Amino acid sequence: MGGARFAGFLVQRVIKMVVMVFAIIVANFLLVHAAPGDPASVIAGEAGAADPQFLAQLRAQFGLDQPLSTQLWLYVSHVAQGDLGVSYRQQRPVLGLILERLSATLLLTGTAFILAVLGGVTLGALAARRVGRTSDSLITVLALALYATPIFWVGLMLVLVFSVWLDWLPSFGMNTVGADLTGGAAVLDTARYLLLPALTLGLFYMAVYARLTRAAMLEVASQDFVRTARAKGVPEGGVQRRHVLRNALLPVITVAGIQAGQLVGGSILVETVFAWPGIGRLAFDALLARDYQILLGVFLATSVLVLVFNLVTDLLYAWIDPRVEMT
Amino acid sequence: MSLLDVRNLTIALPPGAERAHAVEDVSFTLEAGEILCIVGESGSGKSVSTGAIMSLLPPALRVVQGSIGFEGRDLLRLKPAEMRLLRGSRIGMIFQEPMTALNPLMRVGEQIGEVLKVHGARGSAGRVQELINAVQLPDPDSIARSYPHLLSGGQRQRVMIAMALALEPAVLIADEPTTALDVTTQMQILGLIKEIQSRRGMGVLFITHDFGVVAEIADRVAVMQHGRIVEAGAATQVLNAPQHPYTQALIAAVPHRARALDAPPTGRPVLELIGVRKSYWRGGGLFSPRVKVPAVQDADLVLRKGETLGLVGESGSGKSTLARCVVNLVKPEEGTIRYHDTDLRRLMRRHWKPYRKRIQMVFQDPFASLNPRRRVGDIIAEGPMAHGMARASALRRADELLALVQLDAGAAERFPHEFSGGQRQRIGIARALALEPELLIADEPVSALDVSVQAQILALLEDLRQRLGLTMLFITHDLRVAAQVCGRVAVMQRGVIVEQGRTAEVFAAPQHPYTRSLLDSIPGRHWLPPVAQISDQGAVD
Amino acid sequence: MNGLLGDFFGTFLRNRGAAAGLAVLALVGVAAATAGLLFPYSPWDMRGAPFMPPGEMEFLLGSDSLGRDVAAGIAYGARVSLLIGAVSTVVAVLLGITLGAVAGYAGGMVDDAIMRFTEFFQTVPSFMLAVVLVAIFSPSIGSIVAAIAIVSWPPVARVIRAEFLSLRSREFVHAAEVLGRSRTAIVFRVILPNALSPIIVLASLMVASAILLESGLSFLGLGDPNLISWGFMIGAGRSVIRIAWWMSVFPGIAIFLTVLALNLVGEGLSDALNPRLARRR
Amino acid sequence: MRKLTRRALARRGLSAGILAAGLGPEMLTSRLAYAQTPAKPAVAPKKGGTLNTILTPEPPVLVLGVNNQGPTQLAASKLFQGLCQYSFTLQPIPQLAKSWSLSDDKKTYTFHLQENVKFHDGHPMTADDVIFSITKFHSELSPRARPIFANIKEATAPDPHTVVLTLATPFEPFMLMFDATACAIVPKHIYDGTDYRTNPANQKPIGTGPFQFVEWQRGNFIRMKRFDDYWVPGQPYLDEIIYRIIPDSQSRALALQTGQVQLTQANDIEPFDVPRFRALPNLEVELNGWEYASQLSWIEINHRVKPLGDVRVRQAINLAIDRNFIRDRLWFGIGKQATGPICSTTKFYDPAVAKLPGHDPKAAMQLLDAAGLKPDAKGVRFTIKHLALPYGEVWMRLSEYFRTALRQVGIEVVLETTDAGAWARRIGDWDYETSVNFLSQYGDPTLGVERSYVSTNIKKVTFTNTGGYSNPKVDELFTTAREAGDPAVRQKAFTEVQKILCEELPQIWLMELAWPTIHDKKLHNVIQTAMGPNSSFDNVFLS
Repeated sequence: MGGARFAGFLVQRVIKMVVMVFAIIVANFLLVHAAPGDPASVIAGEAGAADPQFLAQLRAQFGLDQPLSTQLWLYVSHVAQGDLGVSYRQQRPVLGLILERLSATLLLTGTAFILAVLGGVTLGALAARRVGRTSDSLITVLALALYATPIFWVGLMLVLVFSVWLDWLPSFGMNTVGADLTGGAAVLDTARYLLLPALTLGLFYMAVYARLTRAAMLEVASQDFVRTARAKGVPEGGVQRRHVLRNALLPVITVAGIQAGQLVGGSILVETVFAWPGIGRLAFDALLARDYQILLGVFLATSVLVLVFNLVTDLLYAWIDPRVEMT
Repeated sequence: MSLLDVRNLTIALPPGAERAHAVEDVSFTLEAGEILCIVGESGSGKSVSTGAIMSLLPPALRVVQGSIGFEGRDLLRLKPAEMRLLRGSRIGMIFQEPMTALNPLMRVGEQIGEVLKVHGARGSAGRVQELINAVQLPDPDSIARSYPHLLSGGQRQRVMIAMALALEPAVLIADEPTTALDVTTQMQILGLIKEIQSRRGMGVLFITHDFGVVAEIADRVAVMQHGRIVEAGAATQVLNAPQHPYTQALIAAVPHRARALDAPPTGRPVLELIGVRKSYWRGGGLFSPRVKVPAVQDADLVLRKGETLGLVGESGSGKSTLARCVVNLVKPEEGTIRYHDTDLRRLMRRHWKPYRKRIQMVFQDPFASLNPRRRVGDIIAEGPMAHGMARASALRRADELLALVQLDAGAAERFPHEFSGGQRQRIGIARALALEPELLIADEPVSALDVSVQAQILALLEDLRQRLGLTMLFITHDLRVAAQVCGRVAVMQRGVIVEQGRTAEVFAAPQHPYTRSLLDSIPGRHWLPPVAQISDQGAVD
Repeated sequence: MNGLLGDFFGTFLRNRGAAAGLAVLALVGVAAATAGLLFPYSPWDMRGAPFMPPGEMEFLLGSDSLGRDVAAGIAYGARVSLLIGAVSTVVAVLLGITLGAVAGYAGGMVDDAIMRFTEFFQTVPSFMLAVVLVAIFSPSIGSIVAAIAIVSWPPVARVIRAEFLSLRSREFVHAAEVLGRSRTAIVFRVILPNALSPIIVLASLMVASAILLESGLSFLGLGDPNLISWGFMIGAGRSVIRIAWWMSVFPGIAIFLTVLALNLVGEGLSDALNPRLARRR
Repeated sequence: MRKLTRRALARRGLSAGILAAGLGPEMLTSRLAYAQTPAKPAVAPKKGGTLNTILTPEPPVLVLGVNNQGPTQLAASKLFQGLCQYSFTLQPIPQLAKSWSLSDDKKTYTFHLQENVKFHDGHPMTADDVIFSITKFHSELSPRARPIFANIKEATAPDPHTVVLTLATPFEPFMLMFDATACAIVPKHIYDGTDYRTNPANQKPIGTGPFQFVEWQRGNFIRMKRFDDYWVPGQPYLDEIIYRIIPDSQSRALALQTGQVQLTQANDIEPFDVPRFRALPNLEVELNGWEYASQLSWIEINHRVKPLGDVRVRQAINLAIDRNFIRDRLWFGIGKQATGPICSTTKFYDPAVAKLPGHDPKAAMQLLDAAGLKPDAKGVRFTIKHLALPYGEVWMRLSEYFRTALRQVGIEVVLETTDAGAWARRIGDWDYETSVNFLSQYGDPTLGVERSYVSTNIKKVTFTNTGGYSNPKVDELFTTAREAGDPAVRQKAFTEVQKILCEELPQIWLMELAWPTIHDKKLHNVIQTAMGPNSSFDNVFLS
């Protein structure tokens, strides 16, 4: 692929992404404003008392007394300037709140994703190579079982076993507060907290990738060019690695790109179970508190993340698969 | 001692298959420096035999008996690792489908180099270039750096040959290597194989279903039917004086009866195409302008009452697109499609309906052209019912049509998958005839069929044409078929009709260079099958 | 009756996993159907002491924090889980088929527009979207079904569209066109029946994921408060898992088995409907 | 332990204030009846150590007034202080005001402030800050304080350490408005003339409390450290307090069990877990400390919805409900069964008249029959909707119990759930049939009870008389009690009110809520006032 064509491809994808982001902003805005709750009444309610003056004051302060179209226009133009608004209740810029939480979510989902992809592809490839044998059945059954288990259930079981019974790993939070660790010790500390939630989130997707890899490898294994490779006298290991696995990874990459986005959304359950301070949990809290601005912001952030993942996947795919047209 | 000595090879099919053995008691030898063609129709077991030689049989197939002697060893008794060392180095193989036989993710050079690497040969880089050169591919450097999808089918097949020849094997197995290629390409590849073979003195085991190819290339021939070799011998012998009834039937089925010169058609024009033009748009991103790819350019044709016009050309020439324009499956952007006095191109969809009854079509792929979820009776009755006939009468009509296409009446109750390819094509014809059309468009109606079946369908079409007074537009890539079926032909190349005229005249004295090269590429063009008194018995359907 | 169906059942039942899945599913169905006979009282009734372990005080699977019968909850919950799974899948499939068929058959701008719309729904993280929808429209069986359907239809639309795109250029569809059949007839009578087999497989898996999704929503407190469902029971039992493991373990097993069974059935269907793949399993 | 430390406390120089407030040590010790742990030997205060505790849900901001939710109160009460605190019997105890006096006409309050108080930024706290906080900051921000502080005719500072507030009319519960949660003293030099809600200092709160704000990782933890210039010599004892945000209740319980936190409060620990922690030898469970808040929960009835306006129906519902079951099964024995509209811990509670009939489904059905509500073929007399309170699991269980209990007398209840925002809006819009609600009483019925029953407060606003109950007699009695300066007159009026309300049952009161404060036994002096864990923790220490 030529550099100029590649740049064109990139710019085109980015423009498509921007259009998509705009659509998401508008849709999210409308969706959330369809909600029956009103942030002013929530705040008034939780302040323990309320009077009409107080409510009107709050509504004016948040621009909730403006027509919906004006609110949308304001929101969109602010977002365009990188301003996601100010949280009604937290009294802070939404962008800041999200950025504070984003790294935690990215760490969790990123680790889970890597775990899932490495584990899943390895298991799937192993099963495909031993198709029909005991180890294949074992992996298939395991993947199917993980696939059929509610994700929070896995989390609870892991907590029970590793935190409550064995007391090996902490069950909540992200690091030991107040320990003031630095350098390697801090990394190690976070890693201990990370292990269980990442495993919980990763296991489900590991099952997805294992099943996918196995199916893709079997599909590819029956293709003509694999027979060609055998006819060339390529040893079985080389056939599997260079010919079967490489081609089987293409559908895995496609699905991985889609799943990576869903992973961010799905982490809301895991973040709840493990008190992981990420944006999934932020969104749920914001929803219960009717904090529109945060909710819109988190939605936007996760959607942008998904789009970025998709873009990366597209690029990766284009890089691996020479057949992709750069147009 | 023979180079390759297959003896009493019997390979079992899994239980429940239509017969017990894929091949049964097959014996043949291949000598150095000769080309042995194994001929047979689909399912005859010819590919299984070569799979056994390469030890690349699907796991479900099991060798129950026999030996394959090669260089003093029995290949069937080698360990997998020993066999692997032979594959690619001593025995090379090329396959039918060049589009899928190369790994799409590896550069061509790498794939050729891989053969050298896995067999421990040195000096790969230069050798790869040499090999690409040897198969007469232009610009070896850029070819080596290309990915397979950038190459044409013929180029890929050359790459396959380069890989197979990389280590100068003693035996080359070619499994229908030209079946998927256009005739001109086929001729080039056949020439290449023959040339390399004679230069290196290899033994070539060549699998094919096409007697033309056999005539073109074979030194010796073995004919297979139902897993057995029914006849073997020198090529000239088998081709010109077949002994076994099956061989006789096969050879008789090869289209050969050049049509007697009909009287020039004089009927009134049924269909008239004037300046028909159709293009497709390709690409069209933000930064790459959409490219207009012409599929049909300024096509002019006249089809007169009662005649059969052949539309011939290689794949991508636009012949099918033109046919589809006539039945409004494709909407041309310019030109006139005059059916009697109506310009069909200008009709709205709802105004088209009456013409549906009068213009019908027979499709190429008998497996894809019948709705798999409907019974045959319903499939045939579909047209009349769409035009308002009551179901009961439509089904009665379907029974009559089944009889017309020589299928038994019970067929109406069955589903398409219970029929063979030839039978399905009969059903497709019955469906088209159900509306009693005046004009029949036949889009490659026999190209997916085995040769013996092909002959039957062609005979049926000819019979029906005459009985029902059909006017026919017959699209084919096979010049032999065109010669047999069509009174006139039009030759298409890259969307343009380059030549048209009465078949015998065009074939005898082609005017356009492309027509000439097409005719020169007919495999076995110098071989005229013996006109024997052959019944259609023996050929399977 | 005919070869097509016979082949189908033959292949399906030869797959041991699929047969087992079907058996489990039948069991769940029977439990759902006979819940009223097995437990002739409301699953919400507080019938005894709280936190009774399984087997005590006639509580086969124990009692919950209010002394309600876990076994009764699971039996009645089967109704709700299956209902939500089935209804939301039907809605999603209908939605997906409609949009996918239109996109795939019409092509061009319509296809583009519908596919952008579909992409939109695939881009927004689906669980998050479901949570938002249920919360905004307040949790009830209607809003849960709607939310699950809304996040589940895009794959159906994509599959149907792809099928339509490929079937549209198949010769038997061209034949129908040439025979003069109407567009509606071509879409619904000719193409659609041939596009359904991947949807049948997909649908069985969608029921499974709908049940999982519902349990996830309930876990976050977004279930229908008037219906006992497995998801709700885990949600209620989760916080007391160390006091009363049976409260969340048994509904968890119920979900696990049902979802597993649906997946096995889905694989069996896929094998039976697509024999080419079956041979390689 | 409590007794001895309180004595120690008295000895440490706070006795002047306590005596000035007319509170003797014996009144403190009388509360021991409520405490459930035996007295233990005194432990000398020890400096140092970090207190790890929990905050849930995460508060939006840590400035009292800008936000007054429970979690904000818990954490911000360490950063900000009020003029006083309250004893378990709701007598004021000095905090930033070392003493105060009330003029004979009951209109002029004079506060004498502590003299060496500094804000965390080093500025001294003076009378100006106090007047600013009362007349401007909280008067603008706090809907609870606004109507009461509006009664202040004049606020003057004769000297930097004296504040004189003159009321337009006497208001007997006035002194209950000055703890940190009602009127935290904020720095005038930072807030005056700014938009209080968006002032950047809200992100880094500056108060006079014993701890100063250090760091807040959203969704993770809030860290505060010892304020070295704190006005009480030698205090605070703790070096650091870390509030960890743990949204999941099981994770919170686990944190307490494994010793990762030493203190939980409010609704950190679900009621069903409390018996388990009570059994642990290293932990102590305290249930007092909520006397000031005194939250009363009830089934909120919308009187506009038929047949709920019929007193017989409300009485039947009351009879259908088993408060013992609710207390024992749902709250696991934490809290008390309600006996009327006023909590037993709130002033002017009269046990002689505050009585509700016990669980009696049969009587309930007779009442419903009498009201003409006969059961249909399915045994259903009528169907009502019930909007569950979205504040956590136990409330959901309560609504489930409500449904089951009412079904037994033939009333079909359909549950609706929603989030906190929609719940507050629907209650405020009267868009409900029944719901669950609980309100704080702030020590005095005029402050926290009147609002729910007087017809003048029937407003489309949450936490007013949203049910629409109206009785001129009740209105009159509440007005009398509000305007009278004499406690005896007020008591008479409130007794009468309690009697009437217990008969008419405008709401179905369920429970006087209590929240368990569970802490490591090494942590001392946690619960010492009616503010419970909302006190400043300046004398809390780890042994």
